[in-house]
Amino acid sequence: MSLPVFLILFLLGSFTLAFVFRATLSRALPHNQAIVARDMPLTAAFGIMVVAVYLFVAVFAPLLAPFAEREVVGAQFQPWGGAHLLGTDRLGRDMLSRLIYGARNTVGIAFATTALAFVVGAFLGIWAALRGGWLDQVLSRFVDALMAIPSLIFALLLLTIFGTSVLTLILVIAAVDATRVYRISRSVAQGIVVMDYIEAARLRGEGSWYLIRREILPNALAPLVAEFGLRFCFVFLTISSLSFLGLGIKPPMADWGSMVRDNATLITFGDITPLLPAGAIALLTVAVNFVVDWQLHRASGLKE
Amino acid sequence: MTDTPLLSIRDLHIEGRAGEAWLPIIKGVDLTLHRGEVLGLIGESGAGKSTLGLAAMGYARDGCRISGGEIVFDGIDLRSASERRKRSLRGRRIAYVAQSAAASFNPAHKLIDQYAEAPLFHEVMTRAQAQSDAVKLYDKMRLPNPAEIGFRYPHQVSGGQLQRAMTAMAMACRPDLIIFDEPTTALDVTTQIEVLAAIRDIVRQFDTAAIYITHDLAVVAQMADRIKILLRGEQVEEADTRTMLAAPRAAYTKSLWAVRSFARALQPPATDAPIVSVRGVTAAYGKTPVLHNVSFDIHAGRTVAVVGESGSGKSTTARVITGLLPPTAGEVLLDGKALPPDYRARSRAQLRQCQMIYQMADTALNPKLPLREIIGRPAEMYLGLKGRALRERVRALLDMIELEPDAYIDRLPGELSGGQKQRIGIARALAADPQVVICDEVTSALDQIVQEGILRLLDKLQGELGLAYMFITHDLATVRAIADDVVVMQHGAIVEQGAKAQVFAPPHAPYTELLLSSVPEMHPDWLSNLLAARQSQT
Amino acid sequence: MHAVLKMIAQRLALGALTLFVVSIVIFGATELLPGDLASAILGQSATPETLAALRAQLGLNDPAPVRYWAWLTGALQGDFGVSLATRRPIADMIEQRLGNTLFLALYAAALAVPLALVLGILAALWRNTIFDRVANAGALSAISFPEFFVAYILVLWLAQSGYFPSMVRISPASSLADKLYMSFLPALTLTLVVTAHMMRMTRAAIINLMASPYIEMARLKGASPLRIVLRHALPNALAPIINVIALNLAYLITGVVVVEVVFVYPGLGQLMVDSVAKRDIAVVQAIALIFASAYVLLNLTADVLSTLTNPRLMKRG
Amino acid sequence: MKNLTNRHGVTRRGLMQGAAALGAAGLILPAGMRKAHAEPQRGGTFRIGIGHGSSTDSLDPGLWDNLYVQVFAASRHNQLIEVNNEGQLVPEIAESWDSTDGATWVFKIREGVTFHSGKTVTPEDVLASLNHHRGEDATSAIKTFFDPVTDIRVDGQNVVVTLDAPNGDFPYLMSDYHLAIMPGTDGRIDPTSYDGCGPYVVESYEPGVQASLTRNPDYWKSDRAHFDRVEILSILDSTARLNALMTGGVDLIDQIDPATIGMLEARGTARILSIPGNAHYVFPMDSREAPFSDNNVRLALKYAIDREDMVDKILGGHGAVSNDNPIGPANRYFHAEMEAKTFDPDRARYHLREAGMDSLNVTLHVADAAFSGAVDAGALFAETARQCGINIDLVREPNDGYWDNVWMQKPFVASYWGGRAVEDQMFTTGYASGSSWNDSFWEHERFNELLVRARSEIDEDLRREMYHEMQQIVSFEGSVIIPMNNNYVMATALNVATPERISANWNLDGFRCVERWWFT
Repeated sequence: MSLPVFLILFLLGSFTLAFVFRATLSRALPHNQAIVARDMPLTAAFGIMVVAVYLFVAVFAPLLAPFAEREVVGAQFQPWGGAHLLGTDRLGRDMLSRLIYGARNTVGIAFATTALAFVVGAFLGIWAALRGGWLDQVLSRFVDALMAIPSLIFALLLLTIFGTSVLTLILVIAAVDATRVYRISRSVAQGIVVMDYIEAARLRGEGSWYLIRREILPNALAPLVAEFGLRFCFVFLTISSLSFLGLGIKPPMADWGSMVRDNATLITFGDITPLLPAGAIALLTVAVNFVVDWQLHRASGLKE
Repeated sequence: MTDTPLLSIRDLHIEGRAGEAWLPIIKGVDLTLHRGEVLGLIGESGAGKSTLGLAAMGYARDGCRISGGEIVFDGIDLRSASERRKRSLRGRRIAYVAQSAAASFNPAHKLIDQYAEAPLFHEVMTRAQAQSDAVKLYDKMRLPNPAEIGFRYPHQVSGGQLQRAMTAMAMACRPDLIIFDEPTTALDVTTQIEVLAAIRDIVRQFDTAAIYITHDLAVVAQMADRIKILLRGEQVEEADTRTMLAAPRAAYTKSLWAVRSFARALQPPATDAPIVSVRGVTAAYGKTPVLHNVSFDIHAGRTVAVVGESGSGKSTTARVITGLLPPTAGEVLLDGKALPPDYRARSRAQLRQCQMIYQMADTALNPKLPLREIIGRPAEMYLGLKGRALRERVRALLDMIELEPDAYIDRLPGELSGGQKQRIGIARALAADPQVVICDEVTSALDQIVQEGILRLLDKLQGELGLAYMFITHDLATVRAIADDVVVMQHGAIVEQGAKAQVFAPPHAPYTELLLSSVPEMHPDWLSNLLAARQSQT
Repeated sequence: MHAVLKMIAQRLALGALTLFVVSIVIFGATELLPGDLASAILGQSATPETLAALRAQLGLNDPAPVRYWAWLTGALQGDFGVSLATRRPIADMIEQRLGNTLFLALYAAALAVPLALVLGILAALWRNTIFDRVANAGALSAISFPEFFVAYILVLWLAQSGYFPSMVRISPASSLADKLYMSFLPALTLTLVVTAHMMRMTRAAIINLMASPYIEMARLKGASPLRIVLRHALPNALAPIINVIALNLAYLITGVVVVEVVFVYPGLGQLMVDSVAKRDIAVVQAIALIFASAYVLLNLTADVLSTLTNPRLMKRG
Repeated sequence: MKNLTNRHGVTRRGLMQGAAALGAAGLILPAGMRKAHAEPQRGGTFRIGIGHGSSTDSLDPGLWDNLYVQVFAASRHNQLIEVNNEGQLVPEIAESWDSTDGATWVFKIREGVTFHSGKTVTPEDVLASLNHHRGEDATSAIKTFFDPVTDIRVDGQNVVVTLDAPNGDFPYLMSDYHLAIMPGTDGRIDPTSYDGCGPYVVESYEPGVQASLTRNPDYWKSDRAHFDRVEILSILDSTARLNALMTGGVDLIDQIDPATIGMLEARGTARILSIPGNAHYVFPMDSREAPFSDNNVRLALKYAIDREDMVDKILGGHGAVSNDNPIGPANRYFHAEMEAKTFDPDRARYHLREAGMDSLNVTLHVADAAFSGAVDAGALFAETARQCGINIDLVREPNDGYWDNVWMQKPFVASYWGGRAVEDQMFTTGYASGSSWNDSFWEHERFNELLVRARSEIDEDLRREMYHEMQQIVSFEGSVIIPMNNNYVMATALNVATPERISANWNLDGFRCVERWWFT
């Protein structure tokens, strides 16, 4: 099948699926949500559908996968079809099963990493915007300095220092990402702290923690969620790039970033196996951002 | 006037999108406008005045659609005309002057470039022609330095001048019709006069037809030949200006005319010690001085109105009192004791005593918190109320501001109207059980009927709770209605202060005089007379 | 202009502070790395005696603060010293690679920036149309593939069929046309990687302004949609767009080690990774400072340009 | 004679290279390929893409550590002695060498050889070149070679080396690639110069990127150095290397990802050269620490590994199964008749039970720095071990710093050996009690006793017996799992011709492809 034909079929297919999905949602949901569902653009429906499928796969991976995550089931690089729908990988493990388990590991790790980066980055960013003065200056200069160091090389340094368990991987990528989150949170919060309701709360004598938690954070959520969508997807790429430089996720755990790296050479010979994990990442990225775009659009109140 | 009207709108229906559904905004309005005629369009916010005005250009905002009726401009059916056709009319034959000139001028381009834009792409004149024409029109609009002002950027020009420049820009192609959408609402009263006069003159001079949209009856009385009144998308009545002013027929119109009736009962002069005493306060933002030696007192149960135009320092005074801006000299006393200049150094009890209500209820209420928490938080913090007691207190406060507790307690601010939001602002201030409430332009963003309600509420609460109000406003009508004492400010200093009767009775300080005389009155000849009077003085 | 000059001076001072912090962070991190230059050079064949000899030769026995101070005083006088691993002057090692890195970054930017702007503007103009959605999804897909993978695919399509070389072999003597031809694939890879971000930002910045009153005003003057976007929205959206371009340019200069590896492109990223592996602190520091300076200067340039494009900030009325 | 040859040159990129497998048999190419080997022809630019090389590579001969600098060195330098493609020592700058007592070695320096700079090669240059690696402040990786050397002096056209004890194998040491002959000034060589007397003259060199060389017009070997020019490129990414070969960007690449060998062969656009040797991949266990202190545990692990599968999957078939034996088939006393260990879960469980365990949890530390595919090998090992009730927790360590922080630091790791030509060297270096590279910290009384006795045993059969017993002991009681012997795998363009035999001593024909190979 030539590429354009495949692309067109893919687009048509996802269009139809999204349409059906949206129609189903607007029937199945209670009235309020049904209106939202009926209202959403097809892209958003598609995004939600994909995310839902991924979550389902991640949660029920052991039930869905025909083989175990790390089980060697046969010869390497078996072709598609037969017992192994998507063939086997370089060690003879079932590709489909690893993709399915990969959803669990990759999405889990990416989520944990991004969540951590946001908890730390957003808290510090908002705090700096709220307090201003020397605290803001010190934090911002320090973050500036960290951001001036290329992130991949910085991650490489840190991982070499602290080792490469899943935990350190999460911590290191989160630390590097947190600088970016800090910056955006700070600028968003700076827009919020000048609002009268913050002034009212300050005059009331509220502490920083209450201001951040109840007054600023709920209002900063929309742009932060948008950033979350992108950052979430970048984590896969970072893991993949780190894997390219010889670090990354602990084998034999299946994760898409490392799977792309492990099988990447095959693309040189026109074998599309490495496209599978890469495609899985791409699809999720696109889906998440469709949903995020839609949410932003709703939040901004900009009409169609 | 000829028989064929310039603009004819029949049974117009416009809908706005609310989620999936379309809600009606304009419900079958007719409108006829002849050449050279000025129609005043009056209504509260949400009445659909702007929507109707834009529809006259065949234009519906994003999220709106014209769903029925016809719009015929000079024989052209705007509903069926192509986008291209409509574009060729807009700016050339129908022009628009927006409410906020500051926001409606593109900040990236010079005034002259924006002026010349429409004439150039409508190919009405060349750039050189447009430029020299602009100077003439700027001159006619009585803009200072008309030859050069066009080469400034919007932010370099004051609001009143911008509004006049925008009118000039609308005139650039000598349109047949101009839509004025609240062109003076955002301006100070003294500036408003100049703009109104300039607009009126130029419209008359070029014999341009106009639709003048406003919520201010006194203003429209000066500008319009005829007045049409809208209420929630429906027309209430229409008549020529003098008739309308003299003999309104519809009940709604009468209620509009009646809003200025509220006035607080006169209070005896204060004898007790003031609660808050501002003593010789001088303050600056960075190195820019903003307040000079400001002193006045606020007594329990009384209202001090601080009045002045924008930039006069009245809000800054409030910031000094609340401790947001520590003064460079002077002090603020609470119950005779000096308050720490910075609010962060004040005790919780001190903070509690002085509460603030803001002008923009939209930005003063956290849109993500339910009313329960917005109102409950001060009570929880200052009075230590919890659980049931807190809930009861919140309900009592909602009752006090005349909102049904069960219906509102769990709502978000976004689900309230402007007036209701302002009531929540009041409830939040009261929740702290304060002695002093600073009201910063609390009514100026509201429709007059709503203003009335808020003022009455504030008055009632003052009676019940013995509160002291510091009432910051630029609106002299409000001052008349609610003040016991008046402080007039200009350029960061107090020009005049005293009991209301004393300040409002002649002889006035010159600035007070200017302020007082600039307040439009509901008389069609008021503007002409005033201008004539001022002319003769100079 | 005075305000701008003052801002530049202030930002340069802050930038110097940033560089200082970067140098401490990098030095500290390199110190924390397991092993040192001597053991990295000798690798598995290290014996205690050779290690000791090499450490003494390289001056690694001084305490860390002393070595940092020596480096800092040298660097402040413009002397970055010699590479401890190769004993070549660092300036020589870096010079040509810096040129290569800048060339590739500019090349990619020259492709990506116009592309991103045009796509972003068109997407904003035709928002919520098929074009918008396809451009958006395409851009997102491009950034969700790892760089090396994009590179491999391009090699498969464009190098194996003989159109472009799969690895870059340029020397200072190569002609510009040669260089452009040779580095086309890495530049294209980077273009695909950075375009999405800039395009989305351009689109968002423009759309964000489309609800402004002055845009409505322009519509009511009868301006065409294209004119509205180009003349009324774009000039006001420039600040965020310039900022995102600066960020991406910084990325193109500092973050492309993976692309360098795939295309055997002799840039600074590879040199830095090598130097980290060898614990060659002086080289690591020099490159880190170059990267940080690029970041600081680009951000500064972006801020200055944003200011210059914004009459409100330029001339106070 | 400890550290006869060193095991160095491991950089973070998972380079695999071992020390000289001096006696190892080279590859004898199959008959079908012989047409390519007719007569060497002159001409062409030979471009080599090597998976090593770093911008921090040093020109100092004492610090050469990776294949890139090794090939680059072989292109511009000569040594005293060359190891030919059959593993034998042949004269190079040393025209001949001799020793009467094994303790004093006389190397006669070839006359009429000049450096690229035009200077004639003198015994003083040789002396300076050797002394660079010797002495208190020497930082050379082969400094220990010279520990037993008490004196080196020039005697006419000879260089005379005196040892503190007889050593008949000393010339082997002098063939080491670090010992490039460079011009000396005042008894010292300039470690930042690339002046040499080898086959090619350096035109330009950018560390970690590329080196260009042209043929040395005055090269003294008339039947060598067939290319007009040589370009050596550092291409670290294995896919990029493949692409470079497939798109005609280079003529020779090393280290092919086993996963792609089959596909590359199928394309028919390149020729795969796979050279078997004594090199082997290992998983040493720290025998001092529980649970590895129990030989039953070690045996359980040895039966829990699927060696065939590993050769297939990790080496792509380019290698051979090893029976936990560091001595390879190319060695003289290789014990081929030992009972072969196969993947045998029952046996593994049996040994576990013998050790008093139902199941076993161990942690294996790997990085591709240990050998390329080590991480995959670990994953395979973990998978087969799981079926034997052994849970191997795989920890992927950073390549960077692997040899400092993991190898011989963690109890169970991956590593490699280049193999040794002589049994004694292999055992002494890696398995003798107290040896600094005894990476399993293994002590075996009988083994140590045999090792000393075998050195001085003259009777060939007895010696063979002893070595067989030692292999038996290492295999069944040792603490190192050796699943496979790996080949050197490289690929060339179809127009590259090689001699019939390619040296198994080091990669790329003993680094000498540049002077031994040619274009058809």
